[in-house]
Amino acid sequence: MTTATPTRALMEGSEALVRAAILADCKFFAGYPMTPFTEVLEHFAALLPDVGGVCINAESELEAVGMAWGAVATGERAATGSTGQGIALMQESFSEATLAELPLVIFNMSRSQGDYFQATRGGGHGDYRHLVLAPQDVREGVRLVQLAFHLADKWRNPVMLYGDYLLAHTQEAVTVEKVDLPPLPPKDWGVDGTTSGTGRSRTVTSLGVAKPGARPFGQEGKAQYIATKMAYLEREVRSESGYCDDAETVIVAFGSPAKFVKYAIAQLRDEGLRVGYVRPITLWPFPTEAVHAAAQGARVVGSFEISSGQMVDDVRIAVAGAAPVEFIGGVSSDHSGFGLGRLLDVDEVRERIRALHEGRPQPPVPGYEEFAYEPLPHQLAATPEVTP
Amino acid sequence: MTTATPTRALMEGSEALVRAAILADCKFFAGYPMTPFTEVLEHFAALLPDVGGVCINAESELEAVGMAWGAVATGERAATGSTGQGIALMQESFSEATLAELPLVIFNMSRSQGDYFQATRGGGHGDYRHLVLAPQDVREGVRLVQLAFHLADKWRNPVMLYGDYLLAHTQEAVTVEKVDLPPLPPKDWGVDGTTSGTGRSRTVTSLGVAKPGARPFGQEGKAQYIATKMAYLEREVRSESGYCDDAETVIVAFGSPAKFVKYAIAQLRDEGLRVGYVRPITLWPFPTEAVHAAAQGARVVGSFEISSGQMVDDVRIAVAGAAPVEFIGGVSSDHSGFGLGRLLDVDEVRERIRALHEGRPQPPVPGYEEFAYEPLPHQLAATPEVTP
Amino acid sequence: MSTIPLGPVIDTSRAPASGARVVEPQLPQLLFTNTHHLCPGCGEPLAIRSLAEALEDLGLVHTAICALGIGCYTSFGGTVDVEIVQALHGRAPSLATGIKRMRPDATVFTLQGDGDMVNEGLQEVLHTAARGESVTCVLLNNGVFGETGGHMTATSVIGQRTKNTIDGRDAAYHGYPILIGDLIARLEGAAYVARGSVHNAGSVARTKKMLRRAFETQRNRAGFSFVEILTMCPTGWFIPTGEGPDYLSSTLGEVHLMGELKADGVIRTTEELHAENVRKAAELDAQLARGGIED
Amino acid sequence: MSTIPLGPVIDTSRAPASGARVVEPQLPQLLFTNTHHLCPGCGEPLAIRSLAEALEDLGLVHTAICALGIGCYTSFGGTVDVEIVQALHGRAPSLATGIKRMRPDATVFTLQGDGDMVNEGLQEVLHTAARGESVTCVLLNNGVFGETGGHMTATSVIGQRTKNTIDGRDAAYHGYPILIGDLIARLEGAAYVARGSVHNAGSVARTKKMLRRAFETQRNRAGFSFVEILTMCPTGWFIPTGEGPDYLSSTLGEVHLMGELKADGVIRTTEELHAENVRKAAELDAQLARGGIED
Amino acid sequence: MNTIVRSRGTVTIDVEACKGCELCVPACPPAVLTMSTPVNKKGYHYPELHPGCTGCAACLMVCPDYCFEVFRFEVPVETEVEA
Amino acid sequence: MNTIVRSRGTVTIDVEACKGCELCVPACPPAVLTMSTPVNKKGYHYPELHPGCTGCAACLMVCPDYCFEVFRFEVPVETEVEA
Amino acid sequence: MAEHELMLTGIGGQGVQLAAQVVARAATREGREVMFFGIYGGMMRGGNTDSTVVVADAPITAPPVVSRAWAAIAMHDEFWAPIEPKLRPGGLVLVNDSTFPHEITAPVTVIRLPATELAAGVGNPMGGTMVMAGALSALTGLVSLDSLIEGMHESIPSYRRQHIESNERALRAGFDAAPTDTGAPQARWATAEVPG
Amino acid sequence: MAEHELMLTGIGGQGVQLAAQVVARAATREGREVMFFGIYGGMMRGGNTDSTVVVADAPITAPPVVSRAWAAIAMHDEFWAPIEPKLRPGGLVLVNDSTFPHEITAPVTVIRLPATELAAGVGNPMGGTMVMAGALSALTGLVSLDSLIEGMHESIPSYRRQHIESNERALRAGFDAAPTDTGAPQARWATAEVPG
Ligand SMILES: Cc1ncc(C[n+]2csc(CCOP(=O)(O)OP(=O)(O)O)c2C)c(N)n1
Ligand SMILES: Cc1ncc(C[n+]2csc(CCOP(=O)(O)OP(=O)(O)O)c2C)c(N)n1
Ligand code: SF4
Ligand code: SF4
Ligand code: SF4
Ligand code: SF4
Ligand code: SF4
Ligand code: SF4
Ligand SMILES: [Mg+2]
Ligand SMILES: [Mg+2]
Repeated sequence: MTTATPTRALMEGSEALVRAAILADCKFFAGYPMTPFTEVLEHFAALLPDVGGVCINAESELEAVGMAWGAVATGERAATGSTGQGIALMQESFSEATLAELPLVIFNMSRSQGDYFQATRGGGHGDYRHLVLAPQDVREGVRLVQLAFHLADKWRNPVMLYGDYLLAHTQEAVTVEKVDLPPLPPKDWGVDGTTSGTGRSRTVTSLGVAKPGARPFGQEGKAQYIATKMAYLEREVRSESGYCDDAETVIVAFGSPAKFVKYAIAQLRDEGLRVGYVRPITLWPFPTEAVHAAAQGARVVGSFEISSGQMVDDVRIAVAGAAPVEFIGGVSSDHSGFGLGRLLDVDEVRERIRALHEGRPQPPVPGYEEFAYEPLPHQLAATPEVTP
Repeated sequence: MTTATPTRALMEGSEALVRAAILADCKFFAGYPMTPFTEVLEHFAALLPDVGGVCINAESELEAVGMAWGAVATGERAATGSTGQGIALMQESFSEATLAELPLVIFNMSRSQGDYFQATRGGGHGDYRHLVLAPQDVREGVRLVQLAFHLADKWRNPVMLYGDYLLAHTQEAVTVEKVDLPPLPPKDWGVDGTTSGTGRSRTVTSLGVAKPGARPFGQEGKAQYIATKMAYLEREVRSESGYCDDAETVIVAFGSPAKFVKYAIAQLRDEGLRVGYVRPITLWPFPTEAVHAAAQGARVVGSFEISSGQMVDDVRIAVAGAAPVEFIGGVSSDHSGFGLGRLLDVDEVRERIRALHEGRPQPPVPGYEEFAYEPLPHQLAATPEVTP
Repeated sequence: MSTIPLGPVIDTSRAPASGARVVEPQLPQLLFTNTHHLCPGCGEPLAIRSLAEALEDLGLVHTAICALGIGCYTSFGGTVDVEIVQALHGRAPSLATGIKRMRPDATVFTLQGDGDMVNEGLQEVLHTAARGESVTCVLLNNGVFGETGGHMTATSVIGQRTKNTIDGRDAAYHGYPILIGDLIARLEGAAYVARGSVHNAGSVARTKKMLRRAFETQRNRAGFSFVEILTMCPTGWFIPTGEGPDYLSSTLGEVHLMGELKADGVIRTTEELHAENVRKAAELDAQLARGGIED
Repeated sequence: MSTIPLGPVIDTSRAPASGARVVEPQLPQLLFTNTHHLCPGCGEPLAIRSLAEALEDLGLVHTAICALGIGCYTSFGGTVDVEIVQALHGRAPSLATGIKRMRPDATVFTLQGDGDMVNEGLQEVLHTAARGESVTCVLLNNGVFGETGGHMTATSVIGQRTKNTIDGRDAAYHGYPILIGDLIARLEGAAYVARGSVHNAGSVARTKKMLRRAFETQRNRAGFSFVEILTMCPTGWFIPTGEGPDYLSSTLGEVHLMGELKADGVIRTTEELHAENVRKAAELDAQLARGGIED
Repeated sequence: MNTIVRSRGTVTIDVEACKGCELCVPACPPAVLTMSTPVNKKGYHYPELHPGCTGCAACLMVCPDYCFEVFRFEVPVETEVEA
Repeated sequence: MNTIVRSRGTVTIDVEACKGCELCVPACPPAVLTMSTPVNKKGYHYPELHPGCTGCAACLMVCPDYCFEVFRFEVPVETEVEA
Repeated sequence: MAEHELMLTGIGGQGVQLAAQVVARAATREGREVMFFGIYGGMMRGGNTDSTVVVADAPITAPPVVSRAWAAIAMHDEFWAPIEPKLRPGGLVLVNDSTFPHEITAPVTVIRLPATELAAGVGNPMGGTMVMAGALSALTGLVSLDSLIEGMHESIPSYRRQHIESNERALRAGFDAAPTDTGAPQARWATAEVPG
Repeated sequence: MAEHELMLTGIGGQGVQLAAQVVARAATREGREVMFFGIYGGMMRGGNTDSTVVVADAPITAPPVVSRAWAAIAMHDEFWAPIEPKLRPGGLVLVNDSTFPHEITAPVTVIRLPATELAAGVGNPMGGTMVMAGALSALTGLVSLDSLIEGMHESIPSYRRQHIESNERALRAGFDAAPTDTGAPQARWATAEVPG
């Protein structure tokens, strides 16, 4: 199969995402193995050379993101990626790449949904944000990967694709075909050496330093420029809603787990329960308006996440008191800690939604109680005040 | 001056914080220079050897946090620190140190308040949290440093001290004296070599791996254990409120900027305006209840931060619709980008609060308009839908 | 190797009732169990056994602290009776530094793989060595990331089979291997640097001696000590388990030369190492044929 | 050095009206201005001038891309007429890798300090060299973090004054310096490795030649090339500006030996370098005394 | 024609721990280990000992699964073996 | 007794750019540079040229602030100097 | 619900993942929507290995880990317990009688085949799962035998080409061995009236 | 408001930060609450350099960067403009006449002293800021001359010990040169009726 003539084939998510990236003209990838991201790297390594691209098995995540940074700075489409811990190591780069206005695409194949904060708030410093797209399945992943490269270039801003073990490893019959997206202006900022010695040599920088004639930001100006830019990026918000018109209970969920939620909600609707859902497709910007609208008529809003509750913060901000917000997910990984766990079962999910709808307490998360933290006696005592 | 007999002296914040750490029995520090954190490292390097401690000028932030990790694992009190970018590089460690239940103390001398997300949501992976203490001045810093070491040990959890350029460099006449804190149980988990070969050798780990006889968490169990532990840490919330009883306008602010806010509010009160404030002392856990209580009777709640608006998320969650929440801060650094900028002026701050109180739009942030982002034509066009 | 006619199968399910003494116990004192989840034919358990025995031989058992890296060997954290501080991938030498500075009397060592040490954490081990930190770093070098599926690392040699170099590592595309022991030997802070292997019994015995000398170096506070151990990874090399030892010696072993690269401040040349290896191998084989390695 | 009696002060505010030709222009083509914020007596601007001239000499001006590190030299990002991709502290070699892979015909180089390259980013430069990446890494080595106030780095030599070693770096407490050029020379992927200096005019001239050979190596796609340049940092060394050159040659220069450490695949010994340095210094001083360095 | 084979030592083999890697077989200097025909509970073939062991411990040193314990006889044991 | 000093070259000095580091002074082989008594606008002393320049460019090569431009005369210039 | 979920379960080394792959590729060839997800209990031999394949004619709404199965192939009983309650009432279970003595009590149609022996009979002792896949085709028409054979061709990596022929024989053996009078959902796909 | 804010401003190299340090240490010695913050316009010579010292008897509520000053020491007029509007009406400004020709129009008491010349007169040409600090003591009693001298001793690093004596002379010269009949807030601290 060549990428030029898309044929339909059964392939694992990682491969489909990589083929979509290549279809979007991604020419460079660098990464370091880590479950469940490893196969993304493997497929890039296998497929990029065929289209004249380069994939480097970088010696670490820091080096991977650095290489991708260099490649992006030339104006070529390029990407990197990793998983939780590796993404953590790259945070300094994501933050500064945003300041440097680099259209870097990041494949974050996470081990759970507990990396939501990491993805949407970053661990980098300062007032930066990058777009985060969270496909629910391989089919959507193929489209969102292309959108990711488009939005990165449109805004000259990093874009992260947030996937997980299920997205990476589920095989689907897919056709990797081109998504229609409008043309973008040429990248008149990319380096290639030819503008050196002309008086107008190009500079790609996160700092306020500028050549004579270029905009002399200074550090403060640059920070303000980027902060005001972020407000425009918020326009790229995307989400999907279902059954919300008359829903008494609204569930917010994203990524693969949202597929379980949607399936469970369809079953509950069959039973006649008025439940609906909002699925953020962009995690940042968060679909605040869609969630707020859905919450208006609702009795209760639930946030279902495979974590101890992170997106629920954004749900609360969006709902803004219009209805009570409850967290109905939980920490649940497979035995290896790499995949998503026992909570991801349509029956489990459905009963959690039903309990919320009926005002009953949530059933326990499978396996949870066994490992619950037991505070020690000295931890139960209040710590004295130390400030006057 | 020896640390044993506290005398009063004029000293810069960095020195006072370091002396407080040594008073709290901190025996190890490792760091890598970065403005405005550098002096914390310098003072540790100068003072720790005198008390039989060790300070290493680590070769990078990754190595600094690793060294501190090792030192903490022996059961000694130890710390590291940095500034925004360096903190970003350490995020993987902070996340895993939380899983490993390491009482690591982190001196984060930030360049602005735009690292609020970094500090409170982390860039590490997974469902971890660490306590974040934000002193408003040197005097309070001396006390909170000691509290930080105490809480770290109490909970076997990392604790971050969030300061800034002003805290680090302001000189105050201070007495670094011991804060009264209750005793803690002995650290029966620290390594020293003696339990090797006994059948009960100690293990300090973030993984679920365990020796025979020890709790066999597994990866999933460990994640659940830590997630449930975090709920207990929320008890350590601290804040200060002022003039809230009858306040129509409540301002939330933290750290050095809170001192400007408090000063400005005192002036406005003198003019008869009903304004009050809540100052989070712990950024995580955020004083949700205190803010919510203050918001109950208020017409409007403002979040004043030197950033493009990060803590405002937590304010919104806390207020939960009880009153409108407005962001009234802004990005403002000094010309170097390392310090806090022109917005930090009591007059500026006061007029922002007044505008909020009177329902007028916020005055411009000094220097802001000049560098505001101008979207390009293609950026103003909506991106087409790509998902069915 | 003598060849004697094969007699009947002997019952090996239990120890001889009498008339025999144990020469080697099934497990060293510092191993809880022989159950582990490493692959058939993996070399790492052999290196770990030698490590445990070296500590026992020197009477350092109750002083040992291990800063453990992330790789297949990580699972031994639950089965060795040694205090463990689990490091993040690549970071063990810094942890060891912090531990040693606070516990100067302990025997502090790292246990890392080539992916952990030479890829992700190259900088850590070099800085720790340059600093002359009084710790011992132990590297299990199989030239692959075993744990994640057998990808090439910075030590994979030209021509080596790995998951992403099924036809062998190609210098033009992938670059050249780093001979980490040789680099570390050049740092003034490094006092003892050796490279062992576990591809046959003689190498195992030599490796154990190297580990002993490294721990002695640490005990004498003479500086940084380093032992690299070449280990088989049939899974990551995509070969049958039985071919592991030969594959090791003909690929990794030809480039990462076994021997004491630096001892008492003197760096050995390649020629010296080669000659010694030939001599030692013959000597040890002869000893084994005679009935066992003489200590 | 001849001593001639001092005559009257000559007007040097403008060029001679006639009868003279420019031997050396005030600024090389690739520098926009001579205004910069580096300290009096800093050696970094000298190294940067040589770099610019080397590119001009080889006709590589319109091919140059610089991946710039973070240190005092960073401010030159605004004053050199070279395409710049600003790197994070320590990360320039990886950026250069990504750039070169996408723009194989460009002349891609890094400009880094010792703090940037040998502390924060040690791993990056070593891996890039081992990979044999066809880029040139340029190190400005002053043995301190100049930018943050003059603290010791991984290259500071024993006895060197820095902010945190005012009485000189002490091996027992701070460890030993890393001779980065020497390490890189040992990596097979490194084709050309040299160490220059800017403590006097002769060294400046030699350094420029090294930079030329490095860029030639890149042009010939012969592998990784590396030039380390020792530069004065009177501020970080806490000495008067005028003492910088002597302090450099008597401290840093005695340990980080100047010379071509590896060329055409051959590694030079310390003795060879020493002998060459003595010979070259005498030769260049003689040339200068005669009226200028012959190219 | 039969030979007398002297065994100076012997071993125990934890066959259930064995993963059938076959490293011990070529490691044995007198070549008195062979792989079994039956498999253990995990499905692996495991080594079997024949007379002639010297107690040299080479098998133990190369076994990744710590299956061996090595003994030396006070008095060597002799076995008559078909050549 | 006066000497005739031959100048084969000369330089221009951008004194306002000078930061007074004094690196050029010992670098000059014929030692014809000395530091000024007055200071420039930034408050620094700067070098002054005396007869005898050879146009060797050593000063330019060691000046961190790019203050020099170096010329060579077609015909050397001679100055009479008090010894 | 026109989504057909097939679960396959066994222990490591039995070829469960390969069989799932073959069915999934066969369905892909027939133009169906297909989703396939495998779960392994670790790298070691003898661990559990499960797989689910969902086949439909419209975009699949089921998530990758399904909690209800329309049909199952049961190769070993060691890890069977959690699977049984997931069977839809009236569903179909194909049991490898050779390695699965356990009795199934769920209200489903159970077809027992001596798959390992049948496979051995065609010279492919490891081909039990292929036999089962062939039988599934015959019993349900979820995919055709031809598609299975082609799907198997695609699924075998180049360095294992030698197994292709014997696998084909196993698929055919299973197809032929499937009983024709079971009351099981025999109907061909296009007209399927399958439960759930 | 019993917090006394002193601003010092000049250009790099004039010793502004040292003078602020000396005043702050003097006040610390007298048991006051003290807060001191310096701002430099970069490392280069000739950049602006400001400092604020706040002295009080109770914990200081003012933030480190104050927007109102009770008194100021003005060493150079280049970066003076933003300081002038911050003076509290009725406040006090000590101007170094030698380097500050600019006229001050704010409603404050302005005392002009030829500080550089006075300093040169006592053999300390760089000691202008010390002269001003001495004069401040005489004029306001914010800190005593003795405390200033001790504060100066503490502020000089060991390798600069040679400057101690001449600095002391400059402090005394300023103290003596301050006019005694200015209408400025002369009162001693304990009884201070200072504006604001
Ligand atoms: C920061 C980070 N990146 C990647 C990984 C994933 N990872 C786990 S083990 C491993 C490879 C280990 O290789 P090595 O140290 O050689 O050990 P081996 O498995 O070969 O024994 C990798 C890349 C990780 N745990 N952390
Ligand atoms: C991750 C990170 N850590 C620390 C710093 C702070 N920092 C900026 S420059 C510098 C030192 C630079 O030293 P060097 O590269 O030797 O350059 P020099 O200033 O000596 O020219 C440091 C530590 C940073 N920018 N980023
Ligand atoms: S993958 Fe390699 S290193 Fe890991 S356990 Fe298997 S054989 Fe050993
Ligand atoms: S600090 Fe050192 S390196 Fe930096 S500009 Fe000053 S002299 Fe140069
Ligand atoms: S002890 Fe030696 S001789 Fe005996 S079985 Fe083992 S390897 Fe063979
Ligand atoms: S070496 Fe050990 S595991 Fe391998 S076959 Fe022999 S006994 Fe079994
Ligand atoms: S060109 Fe040569 S001789 Fe002339 S001033 Fe400069 S250094 Fe001296
Ligand atoms: S070298 Fe340059 S900056 Fe230094 S004194 Fe001479 S002219 Fe001035
Ligand atoms: Mg390995
Ligand atoms: Mg430097």
